[in-house]
Amino acid sequence: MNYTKQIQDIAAKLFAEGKIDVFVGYRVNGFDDNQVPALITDPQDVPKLVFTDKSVFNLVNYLKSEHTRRKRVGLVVKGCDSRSLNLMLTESQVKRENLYVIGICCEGVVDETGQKMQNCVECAVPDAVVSDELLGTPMSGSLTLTYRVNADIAKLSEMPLTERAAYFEEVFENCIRCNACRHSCPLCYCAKCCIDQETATLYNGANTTSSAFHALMTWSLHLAGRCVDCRNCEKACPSHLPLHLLHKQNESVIYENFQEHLAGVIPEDRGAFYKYSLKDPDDFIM
Amino acid sequence: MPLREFRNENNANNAGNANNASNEFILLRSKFRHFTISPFRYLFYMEKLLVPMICKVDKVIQETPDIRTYRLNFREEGLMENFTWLPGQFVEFSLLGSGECTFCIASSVTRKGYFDCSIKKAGVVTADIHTSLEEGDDVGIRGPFGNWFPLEDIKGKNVLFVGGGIGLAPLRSLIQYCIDNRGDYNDFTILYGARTSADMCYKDEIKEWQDNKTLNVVLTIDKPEETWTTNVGVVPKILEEVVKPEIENTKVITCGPPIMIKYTIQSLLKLGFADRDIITTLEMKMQCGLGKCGRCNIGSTYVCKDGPVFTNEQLKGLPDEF
Amino acid sequence: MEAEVKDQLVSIEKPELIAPPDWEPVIMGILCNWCSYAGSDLTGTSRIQYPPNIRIIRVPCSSRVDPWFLIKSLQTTADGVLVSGCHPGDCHYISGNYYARRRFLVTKKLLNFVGFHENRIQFSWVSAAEGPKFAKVVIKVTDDIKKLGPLHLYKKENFEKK
Amino acid sequence: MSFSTFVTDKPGLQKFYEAVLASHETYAPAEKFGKFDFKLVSRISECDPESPIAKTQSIKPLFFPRSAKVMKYVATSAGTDVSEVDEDPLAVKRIIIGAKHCDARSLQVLDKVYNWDYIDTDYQKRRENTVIISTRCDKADTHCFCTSLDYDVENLDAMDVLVVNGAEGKIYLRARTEKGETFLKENFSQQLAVGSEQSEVGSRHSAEEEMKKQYAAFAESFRLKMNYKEVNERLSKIFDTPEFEKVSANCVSCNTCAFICPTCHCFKISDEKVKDTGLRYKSYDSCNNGYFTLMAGGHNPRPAKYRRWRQRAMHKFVYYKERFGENLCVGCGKCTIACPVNISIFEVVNQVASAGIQE
Repeated sequence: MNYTKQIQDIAAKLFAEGKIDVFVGYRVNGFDDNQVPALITDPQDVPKLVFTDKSVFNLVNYLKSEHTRRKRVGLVVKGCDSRSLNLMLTESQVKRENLYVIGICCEGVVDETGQKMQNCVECAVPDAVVSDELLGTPMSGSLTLTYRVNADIAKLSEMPLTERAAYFEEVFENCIRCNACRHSCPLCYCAKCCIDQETATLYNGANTTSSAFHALMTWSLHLAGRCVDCRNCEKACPSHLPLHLLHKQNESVIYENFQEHLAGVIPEDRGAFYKYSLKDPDDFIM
Repeated sequence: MPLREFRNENNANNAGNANNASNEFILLRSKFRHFTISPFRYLFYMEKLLVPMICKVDKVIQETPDIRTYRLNFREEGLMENFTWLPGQFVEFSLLGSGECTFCIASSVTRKGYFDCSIKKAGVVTADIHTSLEEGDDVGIRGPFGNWFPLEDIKGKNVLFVGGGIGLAPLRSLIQYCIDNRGDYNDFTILYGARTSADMCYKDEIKEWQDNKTLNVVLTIDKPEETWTTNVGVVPKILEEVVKPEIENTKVITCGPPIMIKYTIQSLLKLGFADRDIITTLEMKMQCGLGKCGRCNIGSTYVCKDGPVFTNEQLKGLPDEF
Repeated sequence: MEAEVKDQLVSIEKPELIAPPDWEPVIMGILCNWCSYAGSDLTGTSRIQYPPNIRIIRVPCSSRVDPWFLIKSLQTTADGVLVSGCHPGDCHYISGNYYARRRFLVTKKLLNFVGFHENRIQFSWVSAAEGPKFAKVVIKVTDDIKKLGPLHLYKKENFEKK
Repeated sequence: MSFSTFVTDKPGLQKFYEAVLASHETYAPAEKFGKFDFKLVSRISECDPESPIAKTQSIKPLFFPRSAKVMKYVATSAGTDVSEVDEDPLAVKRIIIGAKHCDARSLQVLDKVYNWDYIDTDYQKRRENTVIISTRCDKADTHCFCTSLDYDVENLDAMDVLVVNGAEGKIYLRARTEKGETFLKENFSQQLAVGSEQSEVGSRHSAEEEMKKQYAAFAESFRLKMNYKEVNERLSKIFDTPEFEKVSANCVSCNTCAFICPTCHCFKISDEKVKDTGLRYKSYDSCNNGYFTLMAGGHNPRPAKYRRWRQRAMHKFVYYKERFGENLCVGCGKCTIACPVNISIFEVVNQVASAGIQE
């Protein structure tokens, strides 16, 4: 998967036509072959742009940054990124007319060790669902892509309750409450967040296991039915916590019970908690 | 001269013979060169300055719809007598369970037996204070912290106080102090502005000041009102048109909202005041008051230690981040 | 009894935390104003007995219940939570409880996933006319939680359990 | 005063660590979720003193806890009682093994801010009661630049005992402070020593040379090199450069850099209340946080991201230097590794400083 050439061409064209003010893509970070986001405002920097299977970060996160606000933005999105962009559009956080979206039919990205990322192995929506221009061959036609329950979730669900509790106690204990997960999430755009230390009204920002539990649980429930599994949070976590477990658990419950809802796949489709169906399960309620 | 040294020297000079309290300062200062915390704290609680002392609310005065003055006294006996501060210093005021805020002490050490904090409803904690803190309740107090107005410098000079809104609180401490040591100062002018007449705090006290023949009090509001007979207009305008201060031998002390301070300083400079004669107190977010938590950093200056009182001369040396 | 205390990691590691004989659970009951609260009222006026372990909080609608209400209750006083609302279709605000139902399911499963026994988080539909049902629900929830024992997971540090 | 050097080999060092673990309260890097953090350990199998620098958290939390209880209050009808909370018994002697050079150095930097004016007694006690055994890296990591900063990495005396890997599997244990000297004398049994070089003069001489050689090889391996004096000087002159806007564009304001930085020391004070009792915590905070300087009235001196980044870079390389005479950076590169978009403080200051030349 290498769309470097195409993306450079498109970006150069957009700058030449004056259609965008800033282009958000990837560049090589300068010390190894991993990539970092690049916010380009000068057409001269266009040759720096790259796109390979190391283009990991979800760039939709930059749509909430002050560098792109009220500007016309060119943007590269993979399958999962485009789902979060879809939700941003549905939730009126960005204006479609201000965006020029280059969609990628993603074959999966790799982590630092060169292994294909877990969310890419299990990916059900590899093609960009929002795009002005689609690069690559759409895979949803040729492959039978089905939703799969995350391997870790399946494993943990079979564990006895006590062991699972012990495992998660360790997770919450190792949280250092830096809130990098919340800040790197493209869908956490609230100006005042209930888990930010300074504005937290629910509990204080102290770094204790109980406050980490409270914060991460509340955070994951606010993202339930909206999380697109891009794993920005996990990449940002300095303690390498398996944050995807909380999100994937919610996702699998929602997929199984609420008419196979997957966040952001259908345009104009809001998060699972913004709608309801009469057929929703009722058997757990007395 | 680097700000720090300047500050230290200045403090050592101006605290000199203000009163007995500051003599103690001098004593401690010579012993512990960098110790700018008050003797009170030093003597009793040298180790854990992050643990507050419990004060009782003696009286709540509703100054304006959103400003309340809390009159405080220590729960523990004998502490109030030893609690000394100088005008311009601040305390960390905590509503236990809700959080901590920084407030200037609004009364003078010369009025014995209590100290005041004037609190404007602005954020989360202050809103909590307004809704839940009543007479007889407990609050936590740490302090006093910071430096103070250069009392020695203004001695024997004309003093012009320019205040706006809640900015009168730190000035009130100094005004009271100066009134109680009236012999040491020359002409005295207080210019105070507020948005409306209802937004003026310390109304009773301002009346006292107006009755005092040795003071010249000028009040102003931003927009005309029916019952208001005197000046109307923003503070800098009144300063230029009505007060017309003498430039010679005058020190100006100003405090108020950031925007007011900015324009007041501009018009003062236009009137011909020197930078070192303009004294103001800075507002920065603070949490520890001890020069540790890093919130009040402006350049290499810690506002909680080197400030909050600065002359315009010193402010010019700081990065524009306040 | 001991076998059922298994969701409590702490109680296994520290046997002194296993329920003392006179221990009574505290259950946070969050009831919707229009149906369940009126239902609980009816239970009282009909003089039907139910355990006094439940502490009732009234909310306008079951969809007012943010998941963190449950999380916070479990972190402070409560050993279990019961949320109750109108029957589907009967919501005073037309569709509130449909939204709530979705949230409840996900919250319950997630709390269970991180180590809370599923019986600690319970939901019910109780209408204003169902006084006896409310009593039955409270009896069942209390029984369930009594079997599970006191909750120690993720309790707030400064909270000393009485 | 001269300090003694002991020579041992790999199994000898392992045995020494085991003896230390058995007899003292020891903190060492323990792995969890692929990341090493300094934790209380009782067996050598639980920890890895040779943990890679890129995956190890700093030792700062052992001295400045991520969340320290400041005080506790209980409201009763008679009034409110406030009491101090004694954090983890401060008086207990602790040993840290597996610390890195940069970790040890960071404490020297932090000492300055904790010991000016009000002296933080908690920090002081923790500092006094801890013996730091630090290992010198054999090779620099991708993001390391400790040799380019204002301290002598070779002769650093921030740690109490220095462990250096020499040639032919030899390992040198060198006391750096008196505390370290007494600790080594008490705990290092002569049976662990190897070779014929135990005789005083000869051993010191060759050990010294060995260590010099090892340092030279280590210093060679750095990818990043800069002239800190030039950077300090240029940065102090270009407060208003637009370059900060460029270098901060990628930042997602996630604050991780400050939380894992071994020298960042900003904190916030927050209360937690349950019923009538409450605790006050002092926990980490970051200047990259938009709320950091936001005041209750809505006035924020640093509303924009680039202003906050400027504060961060300038505080590390200008303000702290002005005030306390040291750079607030030890060149460990941990912030770059933790950053989700790999912003490197090294690149930022160099880019801004070199932009200063062009202007």
